[in-house]
Amino acid sequence: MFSRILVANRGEIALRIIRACKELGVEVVAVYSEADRHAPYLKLADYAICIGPGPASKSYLDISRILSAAEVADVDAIHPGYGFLAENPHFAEVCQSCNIKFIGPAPEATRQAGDKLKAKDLARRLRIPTVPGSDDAVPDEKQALDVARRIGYPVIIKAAGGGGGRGMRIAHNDVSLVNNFLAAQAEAGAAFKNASVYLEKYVEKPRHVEIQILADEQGNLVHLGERDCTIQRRFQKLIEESPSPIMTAGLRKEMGNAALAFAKGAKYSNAGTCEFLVDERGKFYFIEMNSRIQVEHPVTEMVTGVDLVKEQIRIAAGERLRLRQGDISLNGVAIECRINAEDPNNGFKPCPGKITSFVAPGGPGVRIDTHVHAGYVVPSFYDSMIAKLIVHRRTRDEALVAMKRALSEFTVEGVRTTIPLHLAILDHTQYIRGQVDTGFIDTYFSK
Amino acid sequence: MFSRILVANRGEIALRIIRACKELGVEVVAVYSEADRHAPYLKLADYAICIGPGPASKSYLDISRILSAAEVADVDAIHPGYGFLAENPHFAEVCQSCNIKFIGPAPEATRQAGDKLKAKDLARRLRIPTVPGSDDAVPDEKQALDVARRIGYPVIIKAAGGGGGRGMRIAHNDVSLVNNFLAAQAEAGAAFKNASVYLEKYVEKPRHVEIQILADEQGNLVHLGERDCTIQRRFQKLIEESPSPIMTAGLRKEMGNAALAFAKGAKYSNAGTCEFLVDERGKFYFIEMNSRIQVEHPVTEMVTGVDLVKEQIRIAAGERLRLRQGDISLNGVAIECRINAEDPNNGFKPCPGKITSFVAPGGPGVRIDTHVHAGYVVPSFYDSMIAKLIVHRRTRDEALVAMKRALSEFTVEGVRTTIPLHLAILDHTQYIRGQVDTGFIDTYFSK
Amino acid sequence: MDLNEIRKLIELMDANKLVEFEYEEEGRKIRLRRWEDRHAVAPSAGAASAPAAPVPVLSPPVAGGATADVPPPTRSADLVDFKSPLVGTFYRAPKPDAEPFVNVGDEVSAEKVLCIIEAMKVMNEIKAEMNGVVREILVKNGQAVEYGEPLFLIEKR
Amino acid sequence: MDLNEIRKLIELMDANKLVEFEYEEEGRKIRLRRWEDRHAVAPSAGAASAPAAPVPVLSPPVAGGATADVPPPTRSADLVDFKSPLVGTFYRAPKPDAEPFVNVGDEVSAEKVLCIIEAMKVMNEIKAEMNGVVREILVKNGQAVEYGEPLFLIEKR
Repeated sequence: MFSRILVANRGEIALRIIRACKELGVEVVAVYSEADRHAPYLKLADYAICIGPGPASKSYLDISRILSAAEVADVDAIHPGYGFLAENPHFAEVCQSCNIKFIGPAPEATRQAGDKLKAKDLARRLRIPTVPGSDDAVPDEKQALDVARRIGYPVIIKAAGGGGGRGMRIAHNDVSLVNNFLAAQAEAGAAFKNASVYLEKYVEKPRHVEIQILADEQGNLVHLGERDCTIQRRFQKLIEESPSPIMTAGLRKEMGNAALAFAKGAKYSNAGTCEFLVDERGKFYFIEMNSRIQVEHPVTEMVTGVDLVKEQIRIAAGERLRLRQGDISLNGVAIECRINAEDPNNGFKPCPGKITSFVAPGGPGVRIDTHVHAGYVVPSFYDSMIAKLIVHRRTRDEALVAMKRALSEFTVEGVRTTIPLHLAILDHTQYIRGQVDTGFIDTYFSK
Repeated sequence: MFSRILVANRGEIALRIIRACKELGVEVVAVYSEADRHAPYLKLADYAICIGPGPASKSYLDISRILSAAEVADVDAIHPGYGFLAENPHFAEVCQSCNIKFIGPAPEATRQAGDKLKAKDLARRLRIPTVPGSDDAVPDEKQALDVARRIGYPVIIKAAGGGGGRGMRIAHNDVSLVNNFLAAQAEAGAAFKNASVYLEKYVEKPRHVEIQILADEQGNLVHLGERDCTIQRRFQKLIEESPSPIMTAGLRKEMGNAALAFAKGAKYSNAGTCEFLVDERGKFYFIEMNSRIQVEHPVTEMVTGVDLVKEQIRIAAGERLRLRQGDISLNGVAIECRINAEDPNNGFKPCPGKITSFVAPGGPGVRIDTHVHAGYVVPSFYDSMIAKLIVHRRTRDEALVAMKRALSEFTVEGVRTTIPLHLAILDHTQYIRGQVDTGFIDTYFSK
Repeated sequence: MDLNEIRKLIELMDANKLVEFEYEEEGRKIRLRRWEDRHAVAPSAGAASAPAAPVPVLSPPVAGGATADVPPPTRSADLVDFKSPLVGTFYRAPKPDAEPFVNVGDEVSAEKVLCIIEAMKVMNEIKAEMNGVVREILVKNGQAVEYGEPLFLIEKR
Repeated sequence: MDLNEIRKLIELMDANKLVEFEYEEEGRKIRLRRWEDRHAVAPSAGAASAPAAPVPVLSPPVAGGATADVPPPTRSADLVDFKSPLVGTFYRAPKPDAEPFVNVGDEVSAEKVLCIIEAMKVMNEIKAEMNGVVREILVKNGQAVEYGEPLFLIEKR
């Protein structure tokens, strides 16, 4: 096991990793920007080092500052958390070259998993279902029509250089395809300096379902079932649950095996997540693999009883997985709500500022992961998540009422939060019935 | 199911019951004394009624004030929590006569379970092992010697009118028995106006282990395994865990069956706990049955996944137990630390006052039951417990480190707490090894 | 006038034990003064300070009449709230059709019964325990009242 | 006059024990005063204000020299902390046996190198970027320093 780990992150995930290190008996070094100088979790680390000013580009995203801190603190490993440098293979390489273990997959695996086209190509070779499409850039509208006729309408036109939902257009027939194709090319050229666009079958009313895997460096792999992350607002997850309300034992096995096959094919180790779309008929399509711990990992921890962050550290330290696939079962239902300091009545604008009152819920079946407290000032530099509220109950119905009561006792004053939005979602019949798709929020909660 | 329940209690257990009601979709009425006027959980109840001034005798212990509030609020049931009126059979009778369901056992069962001599007598008739003794008052030293020779030394001499450890003397041989017997009689006469004393075998280095049971009003019973509450300071529990470190499957079955037999014999319904002493060789002795929900119930909830307070309400509403004995298994290890506003450096004197900062721990495997927050004023009228910190992990070793890290991130300012004492206990080799008896705290932590 | 700003100012005053606040800028002026506590009570009394946790004070089944805990600003120092010593149901008269024990303007003496509070089927006669004049009756006949709830406004003599 | 607004103000006053409220803006003026209760409670002794989160600032492997983030009270306004722009290891000289770049009492100009911060095996020369005199050297040679840590006390010219 490592003797000292540096946490190259901030906020709740920094605290989460500090907790894991403490439970493993490993010393932990926190780094912080000037904007996080008063963050309470810094007191829990064995050492805390200021690495730069507030803007992430000069602190949490600055590889040389982080590695310099790691050298000064003489750590033997770095945990990157999520976001910032977590999926930057160059960072992993620099760690390697400094003889510091990067807690995550090898850089090559991250490259393989993280590049959408490469990942899709590998998945196809492994006979894992992917969304049918052009596979490569489509040069002109004639070839676009050929592809569309082959895969069938509706199709989605995506910019190769785009991301996060930008520059996507949907076509339902030949006429709209030609129009949208040309417009998309022009737009992509202007926005991303790269006019390449490609076509994919548009999966209608899909759910977003992902499979958590753990793989050690000796080639042993397990999957830990799924998380359903269908409740999203502009590609940002709001609520996650495990198991998925649409899951069957058979589908879980199929998707789990697909995820394991992909991870094996990508020579993947450590914790990772394969993302899939699942259509209305239960057909699933591999999208990509996230090579990091995810924000929503606690729901998997609750239903499996496995501490994913501790497992990440053990794996990076060279330990063999102590879990076999047969050891893993999903008990009960866990749901997570991301509480953001945002104003739901004002276009979900981030709402930094001082939290004057903070009373978190508790009691049976409630887990809370938060780095804030009364008096904490939410900095304006970083993302707006201030807490993750997780409930774990025997059934989905019980989990839903437990989440409602927990949200309703959650008091945050001084900044506006997404708590009222979560309460509204939990009251929505479609959500209660588990009958949602990724367009749910836009359909019912956009004003 | 009931439509409206009154919670005849305060503090964390009032909040616990309010949470259960909310999750069951039952309206809930809180009552409060003037000293609790600003208690934050009152806001979570559907209604809150002030019933009297601060002293419990004029509010939470005043049957007529509570029932008057119940009538004014038109409730159909009352949950008594623990302490106050929870084990007062007269209160249960008055509820009955007002056509309000008392959430707990029938008054006759409480009388049978709560009276130590009656309970012991019933246990003997049911062939449940009890601590051997004189069964009745011993009039003179000659008969005392007869009893002592029959049950074997060491013996303990107890005042029939005493309680809470007062007036007890231990004798290891005939000489010390005669001396102590006469002294005990004189002392008892002076202190309790009742010179009657009785003899019991002195169980050396015992552990305190209790079995949680649930019984419905149709005569179905299950037990939910044990809680080990050996870590006590002057008969006050400090740390509880489940399973007990000394438990074996065979012993659990034996003790579980003994508890079920007693509950059946006492015509007991609702949640209850049979308390036992377990000696160094694993022999157990029934002591008494507590006819209420207990402070330490969360550890059982964590390892069994059963919500005991919701079950209490369902049972009182006439529902049949949905659990069979075979459904119940203990998963992992749960430990609870009671965080009291007391000064461990000043004889554990209660430390009421304003909590200026309160940052509770969180993260994986941590549950917190508390009614306080930053700015809360701990009143001087009631007991000093401000929070229960519960951890649940796969193994006892993991639970111990998780508890340590949770305690070490727990920040309470403005009042002194027992957190440092808990941390010291968790560092003690005997405790870590699970090799303790009820004298542990007095032996190692009394100054 | 921004009520939110004022609310924040009050929070600030409360958190920092300010009793007075005055601010003037470009023709805009604000002045706040808080109630100054003068009479000492054991500091441990829970009711002492605490964040303004709004206390729900409601007897649910009965539509609560104006609880009137804001006394009129002009009220003299001799006007006192006569508070309920019990939880229960308030009755102004001994029987449904009988005359009320007291009306506004009545003089009362220490032994004078003001009302009945029914608690657990017991009719408790509540005496004035002071000499004075009834100036206001703050709850309605048949209304549920909680402990400490003001029932009458009495001008002491 | 907006009665609703006034009602809200009164509620606010009541909930927060305000006894006086005055507000003036653009010729509009409002003043409210409540009855002052005298049977009151003493303010609790608890310290006001927010919890101060102490920041652990430590470079672990090196026994940290006085970080001196509290400047002496007598210090003149021209004395400035020269802070580290990087995390790394502080060196006073270009080579182990070489003369230090600066000593206490030295005059420095904007382009004058004060020290080296080694970060990721790179030796970064740190320039004074001001004219002045070195009054104190706050860290030891070879010591780990964090971003923003004061390295020198310089009297500006």
